[in-house]
Amino acid sequence: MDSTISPADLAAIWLTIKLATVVTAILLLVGTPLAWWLARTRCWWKGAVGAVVALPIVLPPTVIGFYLLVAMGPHGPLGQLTQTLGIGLLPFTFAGLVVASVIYSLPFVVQPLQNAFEAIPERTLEIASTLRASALDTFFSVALPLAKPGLFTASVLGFAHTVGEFGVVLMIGGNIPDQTRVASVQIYDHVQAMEYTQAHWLSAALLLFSFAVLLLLYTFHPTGKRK
Amino acid sequence: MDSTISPADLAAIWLTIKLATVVTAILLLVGTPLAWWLARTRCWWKGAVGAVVALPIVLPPTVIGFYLLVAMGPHGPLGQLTQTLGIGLLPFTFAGLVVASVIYSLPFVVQPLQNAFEAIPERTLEIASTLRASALDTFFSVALPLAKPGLFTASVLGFAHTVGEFGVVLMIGGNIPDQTRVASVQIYDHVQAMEYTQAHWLSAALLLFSFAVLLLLYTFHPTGKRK
Amino acid sequence: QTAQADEKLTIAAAADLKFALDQIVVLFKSTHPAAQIEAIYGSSGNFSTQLRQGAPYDLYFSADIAYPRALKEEGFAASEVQTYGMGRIVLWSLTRDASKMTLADLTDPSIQKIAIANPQHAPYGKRAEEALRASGVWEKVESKLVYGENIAQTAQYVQSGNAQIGIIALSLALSPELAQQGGYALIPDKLHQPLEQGFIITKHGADNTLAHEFAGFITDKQTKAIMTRYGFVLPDAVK
Amino acid sequence: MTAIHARFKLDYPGFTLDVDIKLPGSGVTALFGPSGSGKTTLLRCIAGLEHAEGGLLRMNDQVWQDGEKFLPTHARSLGYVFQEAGLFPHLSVRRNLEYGLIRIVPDKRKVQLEQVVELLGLSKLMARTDPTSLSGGERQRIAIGRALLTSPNLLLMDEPLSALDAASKQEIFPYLERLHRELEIPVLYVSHALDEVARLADHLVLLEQGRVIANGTLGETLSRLDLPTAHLDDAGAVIEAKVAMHDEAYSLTRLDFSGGSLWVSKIERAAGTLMRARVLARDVSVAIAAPHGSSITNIVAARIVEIRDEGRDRVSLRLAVGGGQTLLSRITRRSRDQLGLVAGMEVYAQVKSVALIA
Amino acid sequence: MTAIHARFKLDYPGFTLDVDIKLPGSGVTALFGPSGSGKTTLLRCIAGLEHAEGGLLRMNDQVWQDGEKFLPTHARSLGYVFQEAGLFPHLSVRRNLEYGLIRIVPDKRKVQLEQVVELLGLSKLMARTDPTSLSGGERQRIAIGRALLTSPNLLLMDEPLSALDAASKQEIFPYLERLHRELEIPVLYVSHALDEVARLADHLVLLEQGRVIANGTLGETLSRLDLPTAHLDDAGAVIEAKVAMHDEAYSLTRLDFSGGSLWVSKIERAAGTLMRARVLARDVSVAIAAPHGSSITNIVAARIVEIRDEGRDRVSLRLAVGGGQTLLSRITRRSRDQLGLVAGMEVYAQVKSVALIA
Ligand SMILES: Nc1ncnc2c1ncn2[C@@H]1O[C@H](COP(=O)(O)OP(=O)(O)OP(=O)(O)O)[C@@H](O)[C@H]1O
Ligand SMILES: Nc1ncnc2c1ncn2[C@@H]1O[C@H](COP(=O)(O)OP(=O)(O)OP(=O)(O)O)[C@@H](O)[C@H]1O
Ligand SMILES: [Mg+2]
Ligand SMILES: [Mg+2]
Repeated sequence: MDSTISPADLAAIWLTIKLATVVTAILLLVGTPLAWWLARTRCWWKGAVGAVVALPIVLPPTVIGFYLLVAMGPHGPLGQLTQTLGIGLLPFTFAGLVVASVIYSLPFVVQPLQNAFEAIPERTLEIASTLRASALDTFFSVALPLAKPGLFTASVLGFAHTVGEFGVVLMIGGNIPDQTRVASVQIYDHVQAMEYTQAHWLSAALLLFSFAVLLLLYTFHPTGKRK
Repeated sequence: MDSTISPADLAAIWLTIKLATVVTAILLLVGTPLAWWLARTRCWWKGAVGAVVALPIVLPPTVIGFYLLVAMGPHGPLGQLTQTLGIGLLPFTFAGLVVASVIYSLPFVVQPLQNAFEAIPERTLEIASTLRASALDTFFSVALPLAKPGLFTASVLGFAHTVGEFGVVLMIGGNIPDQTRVASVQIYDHVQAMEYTQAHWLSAALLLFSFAVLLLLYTFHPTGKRK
Repeated sequence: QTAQADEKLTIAAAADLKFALDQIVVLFKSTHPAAQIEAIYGSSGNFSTQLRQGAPYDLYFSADIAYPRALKEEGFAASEVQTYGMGRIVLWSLTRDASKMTLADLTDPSIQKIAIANPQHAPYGKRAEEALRASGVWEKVESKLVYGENIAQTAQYVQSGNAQIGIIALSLALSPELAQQGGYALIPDKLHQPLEQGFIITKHGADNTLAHEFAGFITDKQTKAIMTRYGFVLPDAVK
Repeated sequence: MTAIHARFKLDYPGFTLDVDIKLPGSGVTALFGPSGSGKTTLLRCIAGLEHAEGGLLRMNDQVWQDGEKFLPTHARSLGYVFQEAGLFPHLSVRRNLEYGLIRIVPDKRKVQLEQVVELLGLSKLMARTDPTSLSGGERQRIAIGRALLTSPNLLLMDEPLSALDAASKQEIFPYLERLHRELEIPVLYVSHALDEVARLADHLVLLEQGRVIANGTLGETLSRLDLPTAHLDDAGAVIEAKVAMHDEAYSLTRLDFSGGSLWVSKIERAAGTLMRARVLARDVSVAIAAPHGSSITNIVAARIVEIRDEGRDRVSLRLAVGGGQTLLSRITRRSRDQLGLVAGMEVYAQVKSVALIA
Repeated sequence: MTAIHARFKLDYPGFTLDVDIKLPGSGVTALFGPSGSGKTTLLRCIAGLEHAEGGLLRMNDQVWQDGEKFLPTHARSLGYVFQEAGLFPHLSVRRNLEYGLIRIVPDKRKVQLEQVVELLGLSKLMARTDPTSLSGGERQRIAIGRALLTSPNLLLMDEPLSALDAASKQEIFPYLERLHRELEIPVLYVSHALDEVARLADHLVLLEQGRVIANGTLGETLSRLDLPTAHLDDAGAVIEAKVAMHDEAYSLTRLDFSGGSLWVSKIERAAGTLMRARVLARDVSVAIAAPHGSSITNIVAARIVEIRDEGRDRVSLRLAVGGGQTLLSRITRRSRDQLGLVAGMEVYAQVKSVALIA
């Protein structure tokens, strides 16, 4: 058994980075407007929406994966939909992983963003509107920059959680090399197969990479400290 | 097969609530000072600490569980320590579950708290100090109340994540009924055993309970909206 | 289907088969140098769930023959269910000489934790429970039991020293990683139901000639030798 | 020139704003009233920041708000200087200033960046990246510039100068005057300082407990004795006069009106220009004989029209100074008696100080 | 009574604070200077909010800060009213007020809640739970009250009254006066309004670009023509005089000083009380002959000590009025020439208006 990182491991790491990047991007795209709405609306059903978003995390990932698998399968509602749309079936594809990870990691992105948006003083937004900025303009030119620390946290949690997730990914992805076998699944396989040396190396690589990325981010990140 | 919830399921739910409550309490106790320090320090190694805290999430839970199992075992450093302290070994005990869950969920608590603390204007803390409040006093009388939305989010994410976690818990806990078999493990077992009806019922119960709790929290929670 | 597509084969196999199957694949490849073969190991139950949802596996080797049988009945199989081996369970320990132990020794108070796979869904766990019950110690040891998610995790409980002894698959006890550590005692197969393990060609692999060839290769002499070496009792030997 | 019509009713627990006022479409209108009288609330209604049900707001021909319509704030061409500066903490000083500017199409920019930077003395601050480290006055000046740079059709200013020192104020005043004169931007100006108001405003609205208790030209309102302002130190009257000649040597300008003339600090206006000069009652003393050998330059023949008691020790005199114009004078009751002043008497008004309005 | 000694040096990019001053341990010391001159920075140093290396701060016998020691802010017995109110948004009005109070042991509470509520007119606001909905002036009054309630040994006030209307100011002034007189709390008071300063302060520190350019008693500093204060509209001098008699009929009071006397609105003070009266330069005209038949009541014989140009059209005169006291007068340059005024000449100072300070 080789004590370094095998090509299969590298492929898994690469796939992980790809998945986490795509998922984080989508999470931010979906989560930001949702969080903004949650932070600003006075709707009575806002609480319900917030609760529903947070709900996926209370179920074990494998179970979520199971339900998603059934829903996205050929007879599930999601599967019917994607088939009608001509996209085909999502399980066992990279796209399927992305969809599942997005659903599962959404609360980790929405919550910090919502907090960041809620912390922006109403007054600041009012000032922008007196300077001719429309609601959308204000959102991009004032709210989003001021919510940077929240965006940062949302990205870190979303990215890291996607990297580490494997219950959902294993179930939906089917562990197919180069397509859905991400690093977390690969490490899991190594541990299951008692290939501890490989598991240690891959874990160490993943940890080191993540640590480097996080350290860089943490050290140079826009501190949210307010005067 | 019974279509309602069995006593074993109820025991698992009860254990889950107990675990999540204890873990959330400890997370807040540990995470709050840590987040406060991270938010206020100008230490150069603050970034490294932040990164280390966030690190556990990038590894798959089962793998974290494996490493913790080894570390807390009779030959592991943690295990040596607990044995020396006369606590005995942690794996397969409720205490072991608590320790593992705390480590694994820490970033979900620290991050939102840190953001909330960073959003408090320096000026507000200065004012408190001119009103004779010591640093500690200011922390409790000003910083903590103003960080309420962050505390709220931290609690929700920490609690929900502990409820839903099962990789770590399964590994460390050994799936012992009434002691370490929490609801997530129980659902997982049901699904694995293809006892879908039971799995559905238990999932539904967990979801409903969580939804009710979250809805209550979200509806009545101290909104962080600032003027 | 192009000829090229036929050069690819994906096998979903129970985790306990890993050590044997990896070698069988190497062997098979020597006669099919162009073939691209991926063996994916995991939980038999998960694989059967995934196959129902159209997973792209051509062959499915289950640790419990019940799964492929159910799939066959539901029309997800493109072949008959074939038995490829019988699993055996062993007592295994790292810290004491298990080769001289019987199930009755488990009541020893110095043994505080006994690891078995979860009998609820893991086939090896079910057999372990049957054997413990049959030898009349179940009631006495039940409170000492810890349950692994699968047979590998069960072994890890013992390996890490957290459990003093465990009941695991013979195939695992013979694996390169565990063979040098500790010793094992075979549990008499009279004490439990046979652990019949079977495989099928899935609907997905129906047109994959490579799948059919690999299925045929399982009855090859060399293959059987490998299976035997890793602790599987071959179907014909059972009689 | 009633060009702004505002009608708002807004209820808070313990406070109701209830106004229906018409304001001139040019010049500076001062909003004056005690703390908590609703000045800020009124500005917020006008800006569209408070959504007052059934409110009405007409700006010249445009309806900004009525029963059906509600123009959102960003669609109202107005500048708003808030009571607190409220700079964007994530933008540099320059980007703060430019925030509104870049949202105006270049054709419609009537106010230029360089102009504002120079006037408000911001050039040293332009390179600063962190607006939170600015001093209070620096912040406020940037907030004023930022609002001006949107070239608004209406300028709302909520105590914009309260954080500024007298010297800065003196520099900003003329610019504000020029702004509303040249660009014809009407200004709604909240201030607690009557001298600021007197200096800047043409029109005065008095608020008390959410209601308008007076609304009229500055001179008119300030010389009314039934209003709270009458008890203020700064009561006075307005004289209309033409620029007659300049005394280059002493840097003075003479304004003539049909009743006499007034010398003021030299102004750069052509002879013949019509000016308005504000004379505070406390700056006017009277003499029964023509004074000689006094440093008081401005002495105008006048006739006492009316004498009113002002408190226990003082009286206010209304003086006709010819051409139907009026001066107010505030003197001690004892001086009135010692000089035997009665209505109808001819006297000399000695004016110590004159402020030009427009 | 030099009881406060402060020495600080602090560098910001583009700004350096460098002060070393001794201040009296009682009474009100005004900090006066243009925007950005370092007033707030100095207060922050004194409060211990800026950690100036090598700074020194001595309060009476106590060392608050020196080379070795640095008392943290909360351990310094001081009250600080910030330039912005900065109420705690999570606390009700009442809890905001009580925040500092409950942190003082009851024995040491020299200021009571009821007292402050009444004085600052807060009773109507006490029930309000959301301080963010208060008006600007309301917020500021609560901030003042909150600081007072810590019964501090030193009160730092950064433009505390700028958001308040004249009426509120008039109510708060006497209380502040009483506060520092009765409780002997020295006050360091930043203000842009010279009339406010003149009204409240005993001592004046002038800052410019981070340096102290003058530090002395109010009268001394204000009557100096070489300081920037002399150029302000509100420039003036302070006269110390004794209450001599009351004229009940006209409700006037006569103040006597060795150089003459001044009539002011009647005050309820016993004869003999020492008072300080502030006379603005622009309220003083001069005559070369004793004026007759004028409504100007206060005429004082004076000798011109110094004449300085003030802009292009005006001059400032320093007048000695006997007893070593000084008056300032501002007149046009032309009047000076027409009257032929030169230093050393004997004239009559005509005072139109007098403000009493204490
Ligand atoms: N949301 C609110 N709820 C209750 N009362 C409010 C609210 N907003 C404003 N008020 C009250 O309305 C009154 C008017 O407030 P406003 O801010 O208009 O006063 P203002 O005239 O601007 O005073 P200042 O000169 O002190 O700024 C105040 O008494 C204030 O407390
Ligand atoms: N952190 C900083 N970095 C750079 N410059 C600073 C910093 N803090 C303050 N300054 C500058 O120091 C100068 C003095 O500021 P300070 O707030 O003391 O002025 P001030 O006298 O209180 O003015 P104002 O009357 O406008 O409040 C200002 O020019 C300000 O911009
Ligand atoms: Mg206001
Ligand atoms: Mg300041």
